[in-house]
Amino acid sequence: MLNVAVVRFPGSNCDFDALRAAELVGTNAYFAWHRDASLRGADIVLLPGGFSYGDYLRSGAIARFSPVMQAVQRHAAEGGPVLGICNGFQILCEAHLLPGALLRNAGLSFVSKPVDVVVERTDTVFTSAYAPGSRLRLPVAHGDGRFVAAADTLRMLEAEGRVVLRYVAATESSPFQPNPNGSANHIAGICNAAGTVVGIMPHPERIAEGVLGPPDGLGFFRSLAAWRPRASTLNVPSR
Amino acid sequence: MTSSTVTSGVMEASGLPGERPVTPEVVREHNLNELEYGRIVALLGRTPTLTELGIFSALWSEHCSYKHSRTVLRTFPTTGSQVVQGPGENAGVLRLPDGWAVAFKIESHNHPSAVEPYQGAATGVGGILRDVFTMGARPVALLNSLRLGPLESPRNRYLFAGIVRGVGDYGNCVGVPTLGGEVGFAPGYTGNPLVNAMCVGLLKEADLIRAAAHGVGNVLLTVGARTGRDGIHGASFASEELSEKSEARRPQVQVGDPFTEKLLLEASLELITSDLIIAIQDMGAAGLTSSSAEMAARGGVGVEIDTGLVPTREPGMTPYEILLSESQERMLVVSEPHRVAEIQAVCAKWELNATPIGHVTDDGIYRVRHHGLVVAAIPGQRLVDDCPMYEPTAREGDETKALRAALPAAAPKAGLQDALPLLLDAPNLASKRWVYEQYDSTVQASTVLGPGGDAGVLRVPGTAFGLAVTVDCNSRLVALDPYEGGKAAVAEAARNIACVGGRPLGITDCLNFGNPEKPEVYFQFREACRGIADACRAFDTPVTGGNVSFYNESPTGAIDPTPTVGMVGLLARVADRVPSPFSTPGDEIFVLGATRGELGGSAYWAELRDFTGGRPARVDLDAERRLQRLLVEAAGRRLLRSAHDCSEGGLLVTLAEAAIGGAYAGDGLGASVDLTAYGAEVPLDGLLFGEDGARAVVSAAPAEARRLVALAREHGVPIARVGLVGDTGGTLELRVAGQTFSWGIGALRQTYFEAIPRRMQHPDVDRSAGE
Amino acid sequence: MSFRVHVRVMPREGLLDPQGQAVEHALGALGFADAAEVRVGRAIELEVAAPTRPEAEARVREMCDKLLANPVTEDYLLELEEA
Amino acid sequence: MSFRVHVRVMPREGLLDPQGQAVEHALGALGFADAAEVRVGRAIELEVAAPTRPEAEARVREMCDKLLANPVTEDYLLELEEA
Ligand SMILES: Nc1ncnc2c1ncn2[C@@H]1O[C@H](COP(=O)(O)OP(=O)(O)O)[C@@H](O)[C@H]1O
Ligand SMILES: [Mg+2]
Repeated sequence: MLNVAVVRFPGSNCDFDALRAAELVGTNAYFAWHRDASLRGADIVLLPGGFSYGDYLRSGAIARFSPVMQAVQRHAAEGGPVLGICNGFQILCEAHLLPGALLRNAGLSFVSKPVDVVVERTDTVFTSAYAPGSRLRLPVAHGDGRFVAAADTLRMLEAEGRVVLRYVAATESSPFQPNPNGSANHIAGICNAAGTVVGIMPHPERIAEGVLGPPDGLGFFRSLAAWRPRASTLNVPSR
Repeated sequence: MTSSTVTSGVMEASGLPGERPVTPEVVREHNLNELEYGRIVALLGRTPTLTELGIFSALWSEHCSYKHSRTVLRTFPTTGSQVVQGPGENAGVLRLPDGWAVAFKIESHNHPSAVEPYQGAATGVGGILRDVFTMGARPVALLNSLRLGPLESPRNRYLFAGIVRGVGDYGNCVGVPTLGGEVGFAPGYTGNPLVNAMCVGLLKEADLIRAAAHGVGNVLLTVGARTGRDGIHGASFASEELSEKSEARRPQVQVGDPFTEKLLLEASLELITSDLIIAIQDMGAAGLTSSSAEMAARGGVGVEIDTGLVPTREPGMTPYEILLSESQERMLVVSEPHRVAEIQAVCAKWELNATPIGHVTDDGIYRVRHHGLVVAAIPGQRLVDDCPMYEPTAREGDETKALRAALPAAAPKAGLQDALPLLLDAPNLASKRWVYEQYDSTVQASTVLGPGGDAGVLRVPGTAFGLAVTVDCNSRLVALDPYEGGKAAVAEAARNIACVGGRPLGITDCLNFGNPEKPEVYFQFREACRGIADACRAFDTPVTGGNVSFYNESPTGAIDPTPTVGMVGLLARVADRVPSPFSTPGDEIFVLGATRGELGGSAYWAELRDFTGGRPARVDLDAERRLQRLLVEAAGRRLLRSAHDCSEGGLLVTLAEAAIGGAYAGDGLGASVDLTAYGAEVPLDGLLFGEDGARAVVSAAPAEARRLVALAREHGVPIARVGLVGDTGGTLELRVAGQTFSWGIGALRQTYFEAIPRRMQHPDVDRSAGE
Repeated sequence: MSFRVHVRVMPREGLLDPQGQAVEHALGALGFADAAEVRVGRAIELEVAAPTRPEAEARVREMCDKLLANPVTEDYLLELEEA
Repeated sequence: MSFRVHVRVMPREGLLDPQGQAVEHALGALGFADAAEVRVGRAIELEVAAPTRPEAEARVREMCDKLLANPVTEDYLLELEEA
C-alpha cells in the first residue's frame, strides 16, 4: 500500500479532510507532525489547507521553516510527489518548491465558493486520472489566492505546460467572473518541471464523495493512488 | 481607609495597599444598587474589599446573573427524551443516533461589535466555539444572525463590512464551516448592531464533560493565552496608579487570535477524550472570576486561587484586573494533582501553557489570594445564587397597539410587475451571498447543503444521518406582536429545518432586547418568550440554552425586539436532503398550506408602502406542525425535488427565489405558475405578498405528484398544484386574477444577487460619518 | 508642492498582537534570539499635494483619523519628505 | 547595545497593489482628492541586541531576507534607532 503522509502544522484545518480522501482511495494515510524530522517512509506527501502558524506575516511563510519541511524538501528533491492544497500551495511557494507567490485576493475579501477549472495537464502524479481538458467544479476558500510571478516565470510556466489547473467560466455565456482572486493568467494550480510537486488553490478533498455533490475532486486522489514509485525507492524508508 | 482587613474567620480578606476604598460612589460605578450592595455586606458580614466588589459586580451583572430574565426563562420547556443536557451548562446537548450527540449554543456580542466591529464579531465567534468544545464536542458548524441599520448610512456599511469580515476570519481560520445565518436591516439597529453567533458541535454522548469542579485538593489550571488588560469594563477605578493619560490609552478592546483558538480546541478535545481532566470551562464574560466561581458552585465546593500565579501579558496587573480581564482564548481546567504533568505535556504539544493557579477546597469559600495575601473570601454558592431577582413591570406601549391597528396610508410605490424586482432588491430580502461568500462553508468536507437555502445540512462521516441547522427571527413581527412574533421565530426555524428534510429537535435562543426596566421592553421580552415557549411545546423542540442581551439601546431608542432562534434538526438519511431551488425542467410545482393574505408586518407593506405596521398573522402551531411532518416524510420518501418555505416577502418572493436558482447555478430554471384557482378569494396583494405561516413551495417529478398529493391529504395539509418548472434561462410567468405577468430570470437573478454588493462597493469608506 | 508620506499604523500598546508574537516566535526558532518586542502593523505610502509641509501633515493626519488608522485599536506615526 | 528597528515591507513596484488602490479610492470618496500613489505594505517593529549599529543592521537584513519579506514580491527598508 502507498504511504501517504499528511503534514499537520499548528493551524492546519483541512488535515482530516485530506486524510479521509487519501484513505478513501485505499492508501495508508497518516499524519506527520510539524516537528517531525522524518516522514516515516512516505511515498507521497500532502500539505493540507488551513492557516499554518496562523498564517501570520504571510501565508505559509512561517510553516516553511518547520522541521518537517526539511524532510519534505528532501523528499521532493528525490523526486517524491508532493501535493499542496490551498495553504499547502502557499507553503510550497514560500519554500521555493514552486515558483511565484500567492497574494491577497484582488477583491481583498476571503472568497468561499465553487469555481470551475479546467485540467490542463494530466501527466502529473495527481491528475493522471482526469482526461485532458476536463472541467471540474471545486470549492475554493481562501484570502490569499492571487498567483503572481515575474513575467519571465509566467512565460516559462506556460511554455513548459506547467499550469495544472486554470479557472474557466462554467459556460461561454456565464455572467460570472471565472477568476475568483485575480490570479495571473487565471492560474489555479501549477507543478514543478517533473510534474511531481503540484500546488493548487481549490480543494478537491472537499468534494471527493458523492454525498457532498458530484465528486469532481476524487480524481486527484485516484491519480495519486495509481502512482507507483520507481522500483528502487519502493518501500525503502527515506530515513 | 486604605485597606479593609476584616476579621471574620475563614472569610477574612484585605485590600491591596493603596487601592481605592469602597465608597458609595465606587459601589455605584460597579452598577450595584443599594439593595444589592446591602445584600453583599450582609452576606459577608463586613464591607467588601475592592476586589470582592469587582467580583460581585461581575457575577451579579445582568450578563452572568440573569437577574431580569430568570423568572421568565424558567417557563421554557427544557425536557424531552432527546435532551442530554438542558440549560445551565456551556452548551445544550441533544441525542442523535448511533451514540452521537449534538452540542449547540448561540450567544450575542452586540456591544463589542458596536465599538470595534471586526474584533467584536471575531471574538463573538471565538467565545461560542469555546462554549461548544468545552462540552467535549468538536465544532462542525457555525451560524450567525446579524442586524444593522440601513445601508444608506456609511457608518452602517462600515459596521456591516467589519462584522462580516470578523465573523469570517475567525471561523475560517479555526476551520469550522459557516452553514447559515441571517441578516436584517432596520433603522432601530443604527448605533446598536446585533451580532449573534451560533456554534454546533458533535460528540459521542459518552465523552460529554460538564463544567463542575469536584474533589477537594484537585488543581485548577489556566490553559491558553496570557491574561492582559483587555475588556475590563468600568475598571478605571481599580488602581490608583492609573493616570488619566494611561486610562485613555488602555485598550478596552479584546483582540481575537483564532490561531491560538484552534490550538486550544485541539488541546481541549485531547484532554477530554483522554480522560485527563475533571472539568473545563471557557473564561468568557467576566473571565477568570465567573469561570472559577461557577465551576465551584456547580460542584458545591470551594476554590482557592492565587492571581499571582496567573500568566499575564503585562507586568503589575492587580488581582482585580486579572480576575475580570476578558482576554480571549483561555480555559480553566480542573484535574487531579497527579495529572498535571500529563496535562502540561498535551498542552505543550499544542504550543500552549497550562499553569496551576489554585485548588478545590472543602469550606465552600471562593477565596482569592494575590501572592499569598487573601484579597477575596466569599461564600461561593451565595456568590453565584444570591443576586436579587427582578420581575419588572410589563406593559405594552400604546404606540405598538396603535401601529398594530393601523393600515398603510400611502399608495403602493409600484404595480405588481415592478413590485417583485423592488422586493428582491431590498437588502432584507435580497440574497446574502455577499456575506456567506466570505465564510468558508465547505471546510471539514461534510457540507451537504451550504448557506443560501432554507437550512444548512451536514453529514456525519461514518453514519447515514445528517444534521440540519438554521437561525431565524423576523423582528418586525416581534415588534408588532411579541407573542405571535416569538411563536413565528420558532415556526420559521422549524419550517426551514423541515424544508431540507430534517425533523426539528431542539432550540437555543439569543434574546436581544432593550432596557428591561422599561415596562414596554419588559412586555416585549415576556411575551416573546411566552410565544417561544408555546411553539417549542407544540413542536417538541425543547430549549437547551441560550443567551439574554438587554440594554440594546442607542440615543435613538431601543432596538426592535430580536429573539433569535437557533435550531437543530435530524435527517435520518442525509442523502434525502432537499434543496430549495427548483431543480428539473417539467417538475410540478405545489403550494403547501393555505393563504389568507395576511399583510400585517409584511415586507411588501414596508418596502412598497413605507408602512411597518398592521396585525401580524396568528401563528397556527397545529398547521405548522402538520406541514413540518409532511415535509419530513415526503423528503424521506424522496417525493420532493425542492422545498422552500414562505416567509418574508410572501408567496411570490418564494416562487421567484425557487425559480431564480441557487447562488452558483449558471442560470435559473424559471417557472410558469397559475394562481387563478388557488387564490380565488384572496385580494391580489395579500395572495402574492401576504406572510401567512405554515406554507411552502415544493416541486416534484410528475411521476411522484399523485403520491405527494395523497400524502399531503393524509397529513391534513392543503396542497395545490400551481405550475411547472421551466427551462434554463427562462422566465417566471404568473397568471392570476385574469392577468399575466412575466419576468426574465436573468434580470431577477441580477437584481437578487447584486442588491447587497452594489450597496457595499466601498464599504470601508468612513467609520465616523452618520454617527 | 508635493510630499511623499510614510504612515506607520501599529497596534496600540497593551493590545494583544498575535501577529507580532508569531513573528517573534518564528524569528527565535530561526536562530534570531536577539530579536524582541516584535510588533506588526501596516505601512502606507502616499503622495499628497499641499502648499506647505504643515498643511500636508495636517491633511494626512485627517486621513489617518478618518480612514487609515482605527483609533480604537491602532496608533499611527507620520514621516513626510518633499517629493 | 539595543536598537529599535522599523522595517517597512512594501509590494514590489509594478506589482498590482489592490489594497493601495482600494485605499486611494476610499480617500478620494472621502474628499481627499489630493492623495495619490497610495501603496500599502507591512510595518514591523522590533528590538535587536547587537554590539554596533552596522552589526544590528546586518542582522535585521538577514531576518528580512529569510523571513520578514518575500523577495519574489516585496522590497524592504530599514530604520534603526538606539533604544
Ligand atoms: N449572515 C449569514 N451568514 C451565513 N449565511 C447567511 C447569512 N445570512 C443569510 N444567509 C444564508 O442565506 C439564506 C437565506 O437567507 P434568508 O432569506 O434570511 O433565509 P430564510 O428566510 O429562509 O431564513 C439563509 O438560510 C442562509 O443560508
Ligand atoms: Mg427559508
